[in-house]
Amino acid sequence: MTRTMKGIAFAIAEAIDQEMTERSDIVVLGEDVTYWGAVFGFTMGLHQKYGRDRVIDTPITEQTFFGMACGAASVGMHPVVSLMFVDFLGAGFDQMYNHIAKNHYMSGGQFAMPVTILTAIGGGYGDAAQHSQVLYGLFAHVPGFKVVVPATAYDAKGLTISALRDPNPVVIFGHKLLTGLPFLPFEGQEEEVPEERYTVEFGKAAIRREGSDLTMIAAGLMVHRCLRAADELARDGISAEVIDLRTLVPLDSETLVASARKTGRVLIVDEDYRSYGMTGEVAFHVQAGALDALKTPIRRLAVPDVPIPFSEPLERTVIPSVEQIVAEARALLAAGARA
Amino acid sequence: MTRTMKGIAFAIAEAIDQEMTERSDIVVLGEDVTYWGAVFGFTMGLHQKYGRDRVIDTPITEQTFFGMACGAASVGMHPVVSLMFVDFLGAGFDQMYNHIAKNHYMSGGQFAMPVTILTAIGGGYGDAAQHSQVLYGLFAHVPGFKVVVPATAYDAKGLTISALRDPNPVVIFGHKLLTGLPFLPFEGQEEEVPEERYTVEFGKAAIRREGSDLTMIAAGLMVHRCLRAADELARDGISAEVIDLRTLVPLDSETLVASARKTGRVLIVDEDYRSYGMTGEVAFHVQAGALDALKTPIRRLAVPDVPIPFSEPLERTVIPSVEQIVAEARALLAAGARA
Amino acid sequence: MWKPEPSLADLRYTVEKAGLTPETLLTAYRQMCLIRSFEETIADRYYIGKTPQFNMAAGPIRGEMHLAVGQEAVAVGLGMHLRDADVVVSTHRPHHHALAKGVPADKLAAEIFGKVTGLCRGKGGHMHLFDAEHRFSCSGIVGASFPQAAGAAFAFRHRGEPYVAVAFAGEGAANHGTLAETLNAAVLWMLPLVIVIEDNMYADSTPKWQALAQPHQFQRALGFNVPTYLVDGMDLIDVWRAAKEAIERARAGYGPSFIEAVCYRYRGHFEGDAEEYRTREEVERWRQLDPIPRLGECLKRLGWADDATLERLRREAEEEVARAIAFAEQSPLPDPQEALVGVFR
Amino acid sequence: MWKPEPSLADLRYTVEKAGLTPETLLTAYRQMCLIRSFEETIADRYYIGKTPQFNMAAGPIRGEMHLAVGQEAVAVGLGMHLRDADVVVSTHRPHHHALAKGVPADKLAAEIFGKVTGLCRGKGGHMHLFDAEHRFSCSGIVGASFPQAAGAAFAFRHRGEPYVAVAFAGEGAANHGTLAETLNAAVLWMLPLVIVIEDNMYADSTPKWQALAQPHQFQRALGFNVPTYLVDGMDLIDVWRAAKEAIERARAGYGPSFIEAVCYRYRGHFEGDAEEYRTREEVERWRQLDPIPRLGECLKRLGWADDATLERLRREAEEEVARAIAFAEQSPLPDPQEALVGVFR
Ligand SMILES: Cc1ncc(C[n+]2csc(CCOP(=O)(O)OP(=O)(O)O)c2C)c(N)n1
Ligand SMILES: Cc1ncc(C[n+]2csc(CCOP(=O)(O)OP(=O)(O)O)c2C)c(N)n1
Ligand SMILES: [Mg+2]
Ligand SMILES: [Mg+2]
Repeated sequence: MTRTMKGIAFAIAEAIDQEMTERSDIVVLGEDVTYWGAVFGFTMGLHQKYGRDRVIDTPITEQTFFGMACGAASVGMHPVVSLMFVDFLGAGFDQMYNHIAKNHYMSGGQFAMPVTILTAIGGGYGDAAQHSQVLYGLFAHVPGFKVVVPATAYDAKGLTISALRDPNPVVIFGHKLLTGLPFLPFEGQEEEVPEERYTVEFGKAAIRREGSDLTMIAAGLMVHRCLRAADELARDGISAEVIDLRTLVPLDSETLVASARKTGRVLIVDEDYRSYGMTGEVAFHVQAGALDALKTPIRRLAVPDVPIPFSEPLERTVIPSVEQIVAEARALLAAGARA
Repeated sequence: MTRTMKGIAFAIAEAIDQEMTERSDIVVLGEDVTYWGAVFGFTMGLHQKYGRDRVIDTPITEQTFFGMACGAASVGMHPVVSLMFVDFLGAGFDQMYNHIAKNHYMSGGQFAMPVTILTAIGGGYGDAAQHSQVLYGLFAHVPGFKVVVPATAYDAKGLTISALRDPNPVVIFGHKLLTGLPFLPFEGQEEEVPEERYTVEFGKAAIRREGSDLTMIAAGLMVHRCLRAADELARDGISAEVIDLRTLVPLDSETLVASARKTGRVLIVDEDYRSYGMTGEVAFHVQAGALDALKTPIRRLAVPDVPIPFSEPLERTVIPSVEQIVAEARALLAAGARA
Repeated sequence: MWKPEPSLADLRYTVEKAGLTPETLLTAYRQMCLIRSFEETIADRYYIGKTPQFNMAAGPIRGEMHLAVGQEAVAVGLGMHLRDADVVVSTHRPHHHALAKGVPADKLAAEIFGKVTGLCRGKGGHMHLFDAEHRFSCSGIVGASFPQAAGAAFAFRHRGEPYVAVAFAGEGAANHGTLAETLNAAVLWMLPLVIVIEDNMYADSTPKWQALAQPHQFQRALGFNVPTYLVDGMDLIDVWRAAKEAIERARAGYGPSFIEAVCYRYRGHFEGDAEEYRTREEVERWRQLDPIPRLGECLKRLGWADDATLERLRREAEEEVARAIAFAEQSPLPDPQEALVGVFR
Repeated sequence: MWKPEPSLADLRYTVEKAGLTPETLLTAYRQMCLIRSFEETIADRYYIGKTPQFNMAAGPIRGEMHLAVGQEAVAVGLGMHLRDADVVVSTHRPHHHALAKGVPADKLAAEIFGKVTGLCRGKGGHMHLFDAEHRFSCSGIVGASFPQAAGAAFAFRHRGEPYVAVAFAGEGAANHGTLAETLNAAVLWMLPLVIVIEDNMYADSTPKWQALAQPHQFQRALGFNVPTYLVDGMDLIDVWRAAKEAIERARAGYGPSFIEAVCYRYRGHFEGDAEEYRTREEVERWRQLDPIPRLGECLKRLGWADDATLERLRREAEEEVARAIAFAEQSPLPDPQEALVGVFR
């Protein structure tokens, strides 16, 4: 049975709900996870159903509630932890990357760390430099996290269930403009989503649109902007393939390479900061597998290594827009081997 | 006047000393910066000369002493702050990347943030997963830091003086095996270093060895391993060019591209984690500027996305060694356009 | 609510002992009116384009908006003791602190509107207000203000300057480890630091009994030997007196103090907050303690003002706000290309 | 040093009141000897290949090495009250806590030598010791132990299990904000958590008066209404009694406790430490309080042991250590390829 669903927030909350009903090891921890559903809805409805013993508002102490998640996981719980905005990682990163992400390896496989982290990413609604970042590049750089970036409600539900069944730390980066919550713009689409539980496998990119002239690679919100850009390019007879990475770790480099080999032109679009992040990594894989097939250097469009400014015209300048993507795609098509 | 100097630790400490003598705005803050010279010698000798009012041992509270550096900088001080091991960034990263790195931009240019951060990086001496990381990729990914990685004592002194005269946040990553301290292996060389003050400009890579068959790009300790690998390759008549990035931000992509265009083959060597870090970023720049000149895909050698294990044979497996670099270089030379 | 009202004789005695003059209290009244009017006008403009469907991204002011209506006495009671060269570090709820520190209302408003004439040329926004001249800054990150203010205090002590740094934070932020770390540092180095906790009962949707092991934070500061003041944050005189002592102590070199001001925010955590976590009755109950009429009442009881004076002060404040908002509204937006510069100096 | 020694009558009374039996104290004595011998043997092996020039990377044990010689009473006084299913989270100085928790000495030693027979197959090393069976873990990151132990305590309370979690940390670590955050959480949720601060006077090279605003940390815990014990960490009986109360309280559901054990480390912060920050005289003074002879003396005064018994226990302990070290030394190193697997399960 499917029904129409708008956005990833309800999909994630439903996934947690469906797993929580059947399992007693899951608890939900974080700031404002009860009344406010972790602000961006990822835990909405849960405390009404499971009560304050299983859905727990914590004091504003990221290092400590992540440390608690680590300790609880070490004795067999599966904590689901909300990092309200990814921007706040700095208040608790040590427990995340030095402990939750490493304890399994350091312990020689003894200490499983089934911790699912939910966090909200992205800008575009005026929340400025400390509440608009994406930062999944930081989690993807340090070993030990699976990095999940759903772009659709279907994926959000299936990937969340996969995360909850994974004995490893998984971070789910939900873009605010894909949540479907009424107080934010929504750039996704309404979708049919099964009522039953299902999983979406990590490490499988999705080709969201097939094309032959160029490949656009993105994750999260940027997948939708690429799709819109592809529509626009199509009007000029340009056929763009759009790939949704779905997970940055593991990365499905095969799908990327195959597409690059087919089109010979690659544009990577990212809402994270440009340098030392996703775009470079994806470019490495593409050139490693498709160098001889590339007609022109890989291009990228990302936040140009500046904090997200507040004012609307400034913010619009730094977060890749449909127009910017279209322009980059055109530039890519116009470029030669020596771009 | 020059004299022989062994390692970067004394060079950095001398740079700070020479600037501190002439300026009253500099204070040195951090754990064990007095007796122990920040453990890795970067502040050695300073407290004997400047006293505990200017060289200050702090409690073990990274978030707080970085926050204090931010506050002190905002009223005109130039704090030099030790993050003893880069591995500890998680205990204070918020003050670093959300504040020190952003306040200048967010304030529309009003609040200068002249904060110099000194931190020790790297493994190879058995300090395991929480004391052997490099992690400069994290600082390079977020905007607002200059990322400095000296490979020589000459550079260490000149880059540190540049940092101390920079009104911006600069992080100096000193590799432990280049410090020249007696309790650690030393993989650098003794060098002539001027006694006077001088600066080394940020954003200028150094060609440490010229070559024509392939380009090896690295930073810090890995520059020295690449040079040793180049010696070995030379015995087989292979001519390797070795580039020392010196600063990751700003990145001297021109020098990289020119070398890649010359040799047509590029190997990037890094002691940071492989994915979503320096190697991907450098690869992006290389292909962007030299795609048509590349004879074979860019290759990379880095820590293969695992925490640094403790046991010697395990540690040796994951940190790029001279032998591994040689092997990668040979593989690169053997590879075709479709690697 | 938790403190008896003084008799007129006691009030007179208190005010005289504290050295409070009519001028001071009238200035405080005007300042509180200014803040109230500023916050309410911002709220008004904020909803433009956001009705009937509330959409955070729409209208002339975008993003989150945390207003401090009801908390004016805390900001003003503190701010009146501060000099330009003193430092204030505030939080995600910063307007009242900024205004009380002397940050000009027009540039403040312009920043909130994202205009190039704003404090930060539109780059900062409501949670990232910086004014180098008035040594004011804030941060959207909870718990960040404590060490930053301590750092400024450190610089003052280090250079032998007679200035003080004030860190504001909420009762929720006071659970953050940076508070304990900062208290330790402040005592260790005898920093001229005043930490002010605005206990407005909630952190987002979380009532304080759900996040604090004890109903108050001051006991924790006592654990560091820091002198503490638990004050009625809805009573300007109460705040003013504690602040005077704390700031004078800091300025004289006797180290940090901790002020916990019990107050209440009348509006939601941010605009658009549905406030499921509290009742209208609770809000109404706290309305009876509104710090502005309460100070007005005091002034009248003391014979230092009549209704006309108070009315005039309120109108003046409103006019200043109206000018500031008009300035903001009429100012141009920044050039989009400005976004790309200014990371480094 | 700061506590009078009890008369024999008082000692008898104390011991009886506490329910201490000869068996318990003799076991404690043996355990402390085991730890002492373990640490000293590790020190001995550590320097192989590191003389005359000390090089951290050389020899059969590489990297930093933090030993707890002198601090045995704290670990044992606590550990004796714990069950296998109780959790201990330790620090960069973890061997004594591990042994006191029942972690087998042979696997522990093998891990320190980086052998495949080690607790973590050689991946963890001296600062990253994990034993799932005995629910022991540690971290090289200062301040990390508090919330992790709280998390385990949370799980116990949540599942209604009668177990307790113990966080060990140094007096330097106690300055870290995670302590305050964890104290708040522990009281808020009434967690079965015991926090033990080993105040050994130094954090690295930093004497505590240079980092702590007050000479002791327990006052901070009182600021959270947490019952505290300031104990003589060089006196097994003192530690044991406080630990008994704290752990029983936690197990019975009455929430957290805080034990501050004043002790001293006889060796450097880590091996190779030149110890410029203290005098030999100071170390010698503390040697007089050595917890092992002190407990031996007690046992003799009580008539519960003679020199021969003590000697036998010490020898037994040494033999166990010798076997453990031999096991470690003779075990193979891991296959280099193991480095590449095990990030994920
Ligand atoms: C490190 C961090 N964690 C979480 C948040 C999200 N957040 C913003 S305001 C807030 C509540 C703050 O409550 P309080 O300190 O009481 O201040 P108030 O809003 O009541 O003025 C939270 C949790 C944040 N901004 N920073
Ligand atoms: C977050 C962090 N900061 C700094 C360090 C470096 N460091 C390791 S041990 C230590 C001193 C710890 O002192 P204390 O807590 O008193 O424990 P002790 O060594 O005395 O047992 C420091 C600063 C660290 N490991 N982690
Ligand atoms: Mg509050
Ligand atoms: Mg200590």
